[in-house]
Amino acid sequence: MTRTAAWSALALLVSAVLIVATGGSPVEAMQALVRGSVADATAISVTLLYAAPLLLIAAGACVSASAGVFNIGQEGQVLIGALAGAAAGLRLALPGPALIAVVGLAGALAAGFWAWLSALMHRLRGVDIVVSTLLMTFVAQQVVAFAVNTPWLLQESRLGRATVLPQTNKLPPRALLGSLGSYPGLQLNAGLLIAVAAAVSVAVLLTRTRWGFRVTMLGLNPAAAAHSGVRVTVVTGSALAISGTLAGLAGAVLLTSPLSTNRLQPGGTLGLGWDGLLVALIARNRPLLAIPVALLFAVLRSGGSFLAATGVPSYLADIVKALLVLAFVAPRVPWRRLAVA
Amino acid sequence: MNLLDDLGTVLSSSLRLTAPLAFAACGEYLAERAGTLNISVEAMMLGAAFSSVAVAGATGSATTGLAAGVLTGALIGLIHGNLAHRLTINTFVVGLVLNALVLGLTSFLIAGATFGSRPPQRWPLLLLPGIVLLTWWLVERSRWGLELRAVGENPRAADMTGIRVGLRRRQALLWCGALAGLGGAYLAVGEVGSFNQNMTAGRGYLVIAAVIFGGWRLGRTLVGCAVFGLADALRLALPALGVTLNSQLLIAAPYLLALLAMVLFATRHRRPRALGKPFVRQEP
Amino acid sequence: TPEAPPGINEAGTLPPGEPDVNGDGKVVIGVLSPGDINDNGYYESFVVKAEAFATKQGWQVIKRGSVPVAEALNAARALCQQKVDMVAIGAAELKDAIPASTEAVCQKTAWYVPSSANVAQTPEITLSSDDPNQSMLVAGYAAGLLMREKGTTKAGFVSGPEADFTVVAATAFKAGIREIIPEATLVTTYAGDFNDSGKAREAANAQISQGVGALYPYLGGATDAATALANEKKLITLTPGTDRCDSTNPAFDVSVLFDPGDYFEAALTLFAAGQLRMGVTKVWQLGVDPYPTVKLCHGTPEQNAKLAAFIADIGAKKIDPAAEVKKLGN
Amino acid sequence: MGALTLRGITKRYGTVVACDAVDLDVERGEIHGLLGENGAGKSTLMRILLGLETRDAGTILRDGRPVTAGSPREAVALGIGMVHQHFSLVEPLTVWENVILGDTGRIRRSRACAEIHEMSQRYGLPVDPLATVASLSAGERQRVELIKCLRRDPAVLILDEPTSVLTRAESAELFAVLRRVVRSEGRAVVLISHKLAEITAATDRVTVLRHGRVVFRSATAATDVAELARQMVGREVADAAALGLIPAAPHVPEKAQGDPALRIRGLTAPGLTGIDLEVRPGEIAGLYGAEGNGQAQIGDVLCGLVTPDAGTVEVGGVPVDLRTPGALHTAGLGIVPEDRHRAAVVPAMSVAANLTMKDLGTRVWLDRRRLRRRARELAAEFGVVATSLDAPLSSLSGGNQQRVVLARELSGDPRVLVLAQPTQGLDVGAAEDLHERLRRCAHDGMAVLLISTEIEEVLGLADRVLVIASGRVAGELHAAEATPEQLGMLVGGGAG
Ligand SMILES: Nc1ncnc2c1ncn2[C@@H]1O[C@H](COP(=O)(O)OP(=O)(O)OP(=O)(O)O)[C@@H](O)[C@H]1O
Ligand SMILES: Nc1ncnc2c1ncn2[C@@H]1O[C@H](COP(=O)(O)OP(=O)(O)OP(=O)(O)O)[C@@H](O)[C@H]1O
Ligand SMILES: [Mg+2]
Ligand SMILES: [Mg+2]
Repeated sequence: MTRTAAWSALALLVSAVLIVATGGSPVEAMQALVRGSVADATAISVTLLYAAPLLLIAAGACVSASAGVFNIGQEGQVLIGALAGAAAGLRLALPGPALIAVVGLAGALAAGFWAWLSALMHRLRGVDIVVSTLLMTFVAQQVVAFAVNTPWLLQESRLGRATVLPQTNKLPPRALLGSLGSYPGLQLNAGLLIAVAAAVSVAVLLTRTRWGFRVTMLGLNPAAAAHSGVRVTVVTGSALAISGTLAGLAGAVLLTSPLSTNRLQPGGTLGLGWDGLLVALIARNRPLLAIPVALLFAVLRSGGSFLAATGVPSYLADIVKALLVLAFVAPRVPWRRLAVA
Repeated sequence: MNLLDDLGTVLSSSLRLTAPLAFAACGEYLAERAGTLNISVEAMMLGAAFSSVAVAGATGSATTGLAAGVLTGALIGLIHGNLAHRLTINTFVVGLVLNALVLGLTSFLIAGATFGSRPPQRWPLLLLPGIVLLTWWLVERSRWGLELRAVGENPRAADMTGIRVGLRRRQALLWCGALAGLGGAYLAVGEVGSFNQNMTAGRGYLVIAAVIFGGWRLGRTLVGCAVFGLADALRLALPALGVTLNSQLLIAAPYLLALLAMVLFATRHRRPRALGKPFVRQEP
Repeated sequence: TPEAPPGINEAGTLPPGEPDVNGDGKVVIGVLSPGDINDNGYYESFVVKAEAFATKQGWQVIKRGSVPVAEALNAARALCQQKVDMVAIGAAELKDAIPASTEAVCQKTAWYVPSSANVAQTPEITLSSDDPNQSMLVAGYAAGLLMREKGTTKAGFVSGPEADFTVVAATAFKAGIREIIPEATLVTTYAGDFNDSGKAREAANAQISQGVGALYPYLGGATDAATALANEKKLITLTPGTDRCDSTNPAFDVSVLFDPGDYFEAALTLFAAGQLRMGVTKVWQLGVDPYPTVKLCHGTPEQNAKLAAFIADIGAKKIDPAAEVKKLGN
Repeated sequence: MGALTLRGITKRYGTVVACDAVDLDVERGEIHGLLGENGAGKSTLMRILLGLETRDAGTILRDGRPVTAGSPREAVALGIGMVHQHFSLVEPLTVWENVILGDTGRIRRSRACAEIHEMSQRYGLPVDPLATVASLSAGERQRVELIKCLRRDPAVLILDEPTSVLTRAESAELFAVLRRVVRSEGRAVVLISHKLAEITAATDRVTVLRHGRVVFRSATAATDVAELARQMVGREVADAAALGLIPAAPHVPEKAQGDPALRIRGLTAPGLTGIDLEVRPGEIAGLYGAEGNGQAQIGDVLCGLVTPDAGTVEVGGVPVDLRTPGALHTAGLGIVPEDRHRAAVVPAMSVAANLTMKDLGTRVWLDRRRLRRRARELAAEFGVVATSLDAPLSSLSGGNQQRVVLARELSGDPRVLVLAQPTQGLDVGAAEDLHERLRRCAHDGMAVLLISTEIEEVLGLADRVLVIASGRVAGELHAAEATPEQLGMLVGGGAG
């Protein structure tokens, strides 16, 4: 604990030096970080809205990592989820609740399938999963770019002679996730509830069920798992698919959340896929621990975003964020270990 | 224009697009042979691109700029190495954070400075064959390389034998940083002559793809770089030659190619067994 | 106080207390830009002009660059919480921020939105729009003048992603060249990224090897790198939006001015005078308003005259740019 | 002055005292046997010496000077070398590369090869320096380990259970080498083994540990197997097979009846050609052969790790689909594989999880109370010594890990039980216990297949002995008629 404090203090000190160097005031910056993330109902809402997709992604990453398949393609899976969600939300003429469900489902299934492709390549040709999920992210980015640049696919409609942007139309309001409370008051978005439910379910799944036991066994010793009757390919594939599914769901949640612009845009994931993976890694693949870590990341995001709005260069906000993340990971190591290796 | 000229244009363009990748790929290859799947290579290239332009602008010497780039890359490698192989923070966490940090820092720092552009300096290209050979020699023939390979394949055995696993991996990252730095600096000082925000634009990830494409063999890794460079050169030259293709498909081409190569050859490739796995001394 | 320029629709509402719309005794302008505000080009210009003007007035400017489009709304709300009197958006990509203008946090703010893409007018915002067909057609016309003199019929256009607005720009540019050289051809390459200088240069290089005599780097951060290459080959070069006739490294032959900073400065002038109305659209007309326009950096008097005449014809509606583009652009 | 002197070495893991004020003296020119029951602290003591573990108290003297190795590299500098069974060769590298790993200076392949060649000659350890380690058999790997270790010229050479994967002949060779090393080169050797016969044959002095304490010290000549066994486990051990002695009176075969419980027909896989064998309920069949003749492959097939190219396996008369994971287990086959770290346990999971991982029940939810209870029962029944059932399995001593596997496999009441080198790493007490258990199982109608490279074990337990050579069954003998000589002939590929 004291070490966390020490590292964080160091991170903040470095940040402060940078802020002073640009003529800003570290105290005000700190206040802005707090104000934008936890100071009032609005800020807390924004934080919680960020936390939802982060937690979903992290919960998924916990599943695959437990099975010993390291999925680092969440960024692409989130995009694919958002793509499928947007397609469903824009193309289907369903009543509100059904449409919401279909958007989520489409996102989840599409991304689950996308992730499963990596498992398939692994099964058939022994393609390394870390690497294929990474590469698939870049493919996903271009798939989305294609979809939002192609008028007969999902590009926004042309009104008059104005030019159109590479993005989809806004989803109809009936496709959007409901919230308890509304802006600027405290807003409890359904996405957060889904995310917490997902994290808890994953925790229960991994620790309390036979399937979870097998996943864990597979992750720790595949040969022993196969020997005791675990169908390695099936479990690997399903773990990867679940992880993709949750990332895709995160994409759909993000798409339909009040936080976002409710349309698919190439950079629309805001890098949450990478951050979600970081959350899981920092939580050491424990889904319940991922809840506070996701909240922490959400605080850094909302605070950082607000900090940028005070005129501190947004890159500085990114730097502060990165330094704080390092500060939170670093202290897990006992000093003793620094001597060896 | 005749066909031969067009071919020449595409080939020279692909050489220029390949060179930064090739420099960095030599480094990434070495780091991966030692067991680090280093995703901060993007940060190394970008950081080096920035500092090389800054220093070249300040001193007026491209050589000094290149040197600064190499040092910056190495510094990032040093940081990565110490965080991942001393503090044993997960190497992906380190990589992701460093990428974000360097992108933030360079974007932030150019805000205060204008470097202007200088004429490109292509001579560092001549270093490439030497560096490839040196990397090959280091990995395959030197004692250091033998130890690196041992560390990448079986760190526990290496440790028992008295090799300092963490140290070797840190050194590998240092080399990787220096070469990725050279790649980034070459891109900025050698090709473009100026720096702009996020100018490496994902080349680091392409480098990782190249090492995978190459199945952890140096020669094939370089072939991978060349293939990616050629794909980009074609993409950029085809419109001028009067051919248009879907641009998204072309941008995704290197990644699709890497995936395809893996699907075709993965079963024959053997990645270093301890790749991406942290080493902490514990139970035998 | 300056006259309201023509083109402003008088029907809008005037925010009370302008320029101190929120009545806190000081004037704060909040600027959101989707691009890098140090790009040495389009996005930077928007911020720089605003800052220069505000400083003269003793106002404060809060600027935020590289706002991800998906975060537009959130960023605007955060800006409003900083008690700004005006929210200004750098480009239409951030149009999703506009709904914040109806929310309580942003109640006491004026809104400025430049728009060439489809942004709907609402009572809370003032829109400023121009027609890219006009400026790009004239850009092509100017390039055509120089190309004819140089005896070349082939031009190159390098841009970032292949998006609607870049395609529109390329088409109008081509049409403009053909006003002078009917048989002219334009090579268009989309490098994929406005800021990847390495790729932009290779794209330009391939065009150069195919013998283009003029190069339009319609880019962001990669503009200078591509232009520098064109300078080496002594090609005709054009600026993407700002006036850089004074620049020598790299050097430009034509400044195509559709500088968002200029439009914004005009709006800020009105704002300072308490005359900037919400709920209206200011349409900037080439040949009528000072911007957009096109300048030859080293034009001969004869060339300058021809260009001026063309611009004036567009201003006088003797030439319909849209029709010209349709006719000549493909 | 001893080459190596330990004084008061103490190491605690939580409440467990792995080493409790251990004193040990190893002289130049002697082979010193270190004995002790499972979990007595032998491995821990050696790990401390090598700098792989820190000690809580005590001093280490090398030639009278106090020293501390902080890492294996420092241990090497102090003249302490260890031959490990696992983990210390890099498989994708060649023999010569492995041997020179950890040296300094320029790489000289021809010189390294020559040196290896020369050492091979001197110590009688033939290896091909250009071969890739991955392609070597266990025995060959051990030779490489030895060469690598001896090349560093250690004053003290430590071997932790070095013969567990070696054949009798290979073991004999090893001891001959050690003898030479000690006599003519004046080194000191510490030999850890559970095979008492080996200890009495090969060592000069012995030290016995029990519960982390030194309980007995003697010149080897002044003691005997029975005494050592008693000192180790604290009671009499009567089982001659467990003691590594060939029983004087041949084992009386039980009556095997009925249809075979296990029937293997024409099993062909890499390293195996057309294996046919049957085991009936109530009998213990021994499968004997030298290391590297296909036993490991049979184990792999019966573990479900390798799908055979041809052939069938029937359990209880029903053919088993070997492609389905766990099918053999479901069909009622329990197996204790040879390489437990690879396939039998998950070291990072808890002891309890490892004890119950094949018996999770059929419902979606785990009945955690039942599993815990079951684990507690099994641990008690098989005498698994662990700090806690929740501790990771990797914190158990080698022998206790083996007990966990045994307990789990027997707990399923299998119709057929296959054991590969089951007593490897078990102390004599535990080995005796295991043998007793196997006899009881067979008596109760279980079919037992015992795969072993140890002639004493096979002859002491099996009713029928099958000999495997070069991947084929080379012959079959009744235990009553089998002699070591006959078996040896069959192993050598002699008359069937
Ligand atoms: N890392 C650890 N954490 C907790 N306990 C440990 C750890 N390592 C060893 N122990 C305990 O220390 C004791 C001694 O273990 P050690 O491995 O030295 O036994 P051993 O004499 O080598 O036994 P065996 O003959 O079974 O190999 C055992 O009770 C073991 O459980
Ligand atoms: N498979 C290999 N791995 C590593 N190095 C090799 C390999 N094959 C050849 N070499 C290198 O090629 C060179 C020639 O090898 P060679 O085995 O003939 O002995 P050498 O190193 O020249 O020994 P000396 O110095 O005694 O002449 C050496 O530098 C050696 O390191
Ligand atoms: Mg005010
Ligand atoms: Mg032991």
